Amino acid sequence: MKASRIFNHTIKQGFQGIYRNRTMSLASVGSVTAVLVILGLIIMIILNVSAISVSTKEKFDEIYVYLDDSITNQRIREIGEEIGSYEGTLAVVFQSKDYALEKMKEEWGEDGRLLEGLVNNPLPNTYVVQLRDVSYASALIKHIEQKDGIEEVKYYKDIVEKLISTAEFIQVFGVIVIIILLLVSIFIIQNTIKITVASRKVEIELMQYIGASNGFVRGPFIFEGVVLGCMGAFLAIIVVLNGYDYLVSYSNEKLFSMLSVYLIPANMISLDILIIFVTIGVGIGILGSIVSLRKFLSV
Amino acid sequence: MKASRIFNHTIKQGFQGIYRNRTMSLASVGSVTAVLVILGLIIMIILNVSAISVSTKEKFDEIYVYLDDSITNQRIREIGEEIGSYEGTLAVVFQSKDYALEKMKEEWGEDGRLLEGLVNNPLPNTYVVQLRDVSYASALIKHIEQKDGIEEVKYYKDIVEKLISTAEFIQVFGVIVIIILLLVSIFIIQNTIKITVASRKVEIELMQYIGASNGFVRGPFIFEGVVLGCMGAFLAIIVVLNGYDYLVSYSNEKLFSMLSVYLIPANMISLDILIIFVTIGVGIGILGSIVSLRKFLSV
Amino acid sequence: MFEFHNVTKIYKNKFTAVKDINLKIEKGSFSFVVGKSGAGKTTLIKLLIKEVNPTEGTIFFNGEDITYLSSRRIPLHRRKVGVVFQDFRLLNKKTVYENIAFAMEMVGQSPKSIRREVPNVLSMVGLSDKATNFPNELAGGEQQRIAIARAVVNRPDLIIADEPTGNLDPETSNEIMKIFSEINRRGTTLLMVTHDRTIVDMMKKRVIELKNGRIIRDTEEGDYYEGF
Amino acid sequence: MFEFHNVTKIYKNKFTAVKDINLKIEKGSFSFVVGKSGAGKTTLIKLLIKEVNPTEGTIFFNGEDITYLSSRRIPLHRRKVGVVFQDFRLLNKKTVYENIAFAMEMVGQSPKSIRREVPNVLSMVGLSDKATNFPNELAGGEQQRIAIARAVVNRPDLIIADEPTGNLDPETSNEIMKIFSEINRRGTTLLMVTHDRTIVDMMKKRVIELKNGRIIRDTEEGDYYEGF
Ligand SMILES: Nc1ncnc2c1ncn2[C@@H]1O[C@H](COP(=O)(O)OP(=O)(O)OP(=O)(O)O)[C@@H](O)[C@H]1O
Ligand SMILES: Nc1ncnc2c1ncn2[C@@H]1O[C@H](COP(=O)(O)OP(=O)(O)OP(=O)(O)O)[C@@H](O)[C@H]1O
Ligand SMILES: [Mg+2]
Ligand SMILES: [Mg+2]
Repeated sequence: MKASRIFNHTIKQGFQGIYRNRTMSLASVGSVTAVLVILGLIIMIILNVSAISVSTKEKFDEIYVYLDDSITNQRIREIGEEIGSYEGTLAVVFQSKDYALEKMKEEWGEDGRLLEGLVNNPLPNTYVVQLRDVSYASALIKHIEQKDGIEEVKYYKDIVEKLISTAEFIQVFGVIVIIILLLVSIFIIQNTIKITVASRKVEIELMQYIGASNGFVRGPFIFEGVVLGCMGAFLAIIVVLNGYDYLVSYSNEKLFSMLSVYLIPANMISLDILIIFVTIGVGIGILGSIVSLRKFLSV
Repeated sequence: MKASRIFNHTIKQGFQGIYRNRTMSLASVGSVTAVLVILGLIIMIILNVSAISVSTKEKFDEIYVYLDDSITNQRIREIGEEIGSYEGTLAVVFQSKDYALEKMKEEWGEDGRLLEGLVNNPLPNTYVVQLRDVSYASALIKHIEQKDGIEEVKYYKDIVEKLISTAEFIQVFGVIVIIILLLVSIFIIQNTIKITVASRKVEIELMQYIGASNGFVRGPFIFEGVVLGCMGAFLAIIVVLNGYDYLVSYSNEKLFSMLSVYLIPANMISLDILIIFVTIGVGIGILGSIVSLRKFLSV
Repeated sequence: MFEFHNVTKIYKNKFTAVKDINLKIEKGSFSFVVGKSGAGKTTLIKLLIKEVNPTEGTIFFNGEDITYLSSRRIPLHRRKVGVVFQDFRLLNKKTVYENIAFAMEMVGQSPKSIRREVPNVLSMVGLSDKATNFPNELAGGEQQRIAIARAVVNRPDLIIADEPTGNLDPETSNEIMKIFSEINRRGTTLLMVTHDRTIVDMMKKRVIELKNGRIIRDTEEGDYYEGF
Repeated sequence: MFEFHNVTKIYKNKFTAVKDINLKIEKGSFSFVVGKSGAGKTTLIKLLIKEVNPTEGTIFFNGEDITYLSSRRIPLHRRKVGVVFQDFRLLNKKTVYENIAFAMEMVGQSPKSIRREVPNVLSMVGLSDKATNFPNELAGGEQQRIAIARAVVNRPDLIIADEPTGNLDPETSNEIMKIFSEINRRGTTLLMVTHDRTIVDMMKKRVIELKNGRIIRDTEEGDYYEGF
């Protein structure tokens, strides 16, 4: 049989199938859309949690080395060089005690006048160390703490770790929900297609009695699955991207700006969403069709 | 026909229908469960956001009235009485400047030693006013500010308002998602039942040819819808309550305790969830059945 | 039993399946309806059980006008009529036993009488040993006999059979005809559509012949072909 | 054309539908299969088109052993056989025209030959004016003729007809038999299951009689009943 004829047959029968079983087709597309929209929601949450946790981590991911007031400038320089030569160090910045007080006054704003009444500056000279990676932190702290002339080493370890673990928790939780949702959706769509196929049992059996090859029988159904999956995916993309776009502009303007937390702009992830959704939509369609058709191939 | 016979027939046929169309039944229950689980997730988020926002609001919902250092004890008392007699005031507490400094030292913990070096206590005597309701805030502030001997009135208006608007946003967003989900789920389940009914078209038509009354024809299908809806609801309840219970204990222990944010315990809302879910499940089942059966009643 | 007054049925695609039919069937009678394929025989039956409404004319059943019936009253009307459908209409998901029990449940028979009557009627059509089979495990003729069993089990006033022997060998056909005769003798009105010349010629009953939707012959004790 | 060697079919519920059948059908022949309802006639056909596998024995088709075929080779085998099913198996969602065109598409006929052949075969069975109807808008006999048209349209080597006149009036039956004779005359092998005594007696062809799954008679130029 000519390939072009098989191709034409597959396309024609596929679309005819979708049209003739409109209700079922609509249900399938609806299911795919619903699942993908929820999936999109979760992906957005995960992406943003990751982004926020990275930016927050950066803010907190510094080690403060407070120096004794009694040591000499020579020793201060030495300590700076030692820290700078450590392999985990990305950058070291010296903050004099006067600068620290100024900065504190500034940061406190109105409450800064509380500090006006101080006789001596109680703040220490400080080295602010930026790490290549969080994993170097404990080694570096151990390394420095023993040195002479160090009053205290301060690191927001707890906060950073809790932050990381919170973010990880949300991500793991999200991935679990995604997996459950995917299973549920494959289940729903598999059933939908199983029913589509069952409702055409007579047709499939007849095709087989007439002597149509297995590919010829399966082709239109698989194509139908792909088309339904794609339609669901495209609907979901429209809903998710527009919804997210609206959410971003609304929330960035009105809500989270005060937390200096910004959501990832929609256009930065639209391509990923497109690829992910179409892949999943088509995958679900093909998978559902094949699984549903399997039992008919033994006839 | 005897009522008990109709009843028995309805029950028997309903369960038989569920069993004979296992795949479809499973799909329906799966859909209901999936939708309700997602619904549960959103309800949990909304409830907790509300609870957190209420508790946070309470924390911030105080007006600090800073008094001039120069005024007499007499005037201090007068101001206290004036504030206390205002209709929006729930409670007034006097905080002497010494107490304020002690408290600050305590709150700052390690950093408290910064305050050791102060010559004078720069903090003012303060009245902390608790309001009956946020809405009284601006009136009270206006009322007090004009008074003699008041240095400043402080109120975390911005934070409270942003907090409220964030919580409201999340709630509105959640409700919208819930409505969309409910529509999607009714759509899915309606289609599922439509297909169940369609797959039994022959049976229904035959019943009508034999002369079964409309109620007799419809009964088992509606009962079937109710059972499927209930099963979905119960599965969803199990998933949601257990999942939430786990989440609460996990997160309260490990994560949010540092933010002094606690999730609502599962047992406090389990009854509500039960009622909501069963109602929705049964409602979806009945609605889906009736809608799907309508076109067969004209035969 | 029933009467047709100037009944015409035109299907949605403008096809006139039955045209200006006047017909009176007496209580307790036994009549054959014959005619070429497409003559309108099945349409006549569909009109009688309210599967389709007539485009024109009036239909009476037991003296009552049933031309148009509300959806509440159709079931009550149909309980008086047992139909053997040309395409059997058995439920593939129910066993033979359940198919017949189902017809009894539908009209509210007691479980006790169901347990008594189903085996009775199965042995009547000679299929007692197939009670637990599903319809698609049966031979064509066996399915047809199940359809007959189901139509008679509720003892309706009128039994309509649409080609009840189309898939039966002559011997089995004769047995079935004996059953129908016996049922008719006990007082049930019988109306049978058939193409089986042998049966019609043998039974010597009233024959109504349709052609292109019109009655072209109506003879007592007639034959399959006119004038034989 | 095909041969059965000691073929037995026992269904899952231990029912022996066909027992120890030996049968050889010559290319270009015309044979009737007769027997009571449940004798195993349809089972014989199902064995031949690989709808069921034999429990014992061997089946040859055109000299090739088809007792067991892989799922890839079944379609190729079935293209050589056109079947008129006892229950028609028309697609209710396709029009009459589409039902026949569908059978042609399935085996890869060109759109041009589809446009040419479908009207041909429809006029052959006398249903040109029903081309745009759906099957459930047709009379029983009309559906049966569509099933016949579909079986012959691909010009298979062998045509098997399971009660192709069960729902037809004698006149239409005769027309259909003329068509079958003509097709057979052009070289197509024909195997027909029937209960229609008139047809069998008239045609004077080979008659194979089954009883309880066994061949109890096999006569050239036979009658419906033995010894008539
Ligand atoms: N729903 C319908 N829509 C359009 N035409 C119809 C419909 N039902 C039946 N017809 C047409 O009406 C005519 C009469 O149909 P009917 O089923 O009454 O024939 P019949 O006498 O029972 O034939 P047979 O002996 O073949 O069963 C046929 O030509 C058929 O095509
Ligand atoms: N799938 C099956 N499972 C069990 N028994 C079956 C199955 N299919 C057929 N049978 C039994 O096998 C026997 C032969 O069936 P078959 O369909 O071959 O009969 P037939 O000769 O075609 O009869 P008819 O003339 O009534 O169509 C019957 O008694 C039937 O009940
Ligand atoms: Mg008819
Ligand atoms: Mg058969």
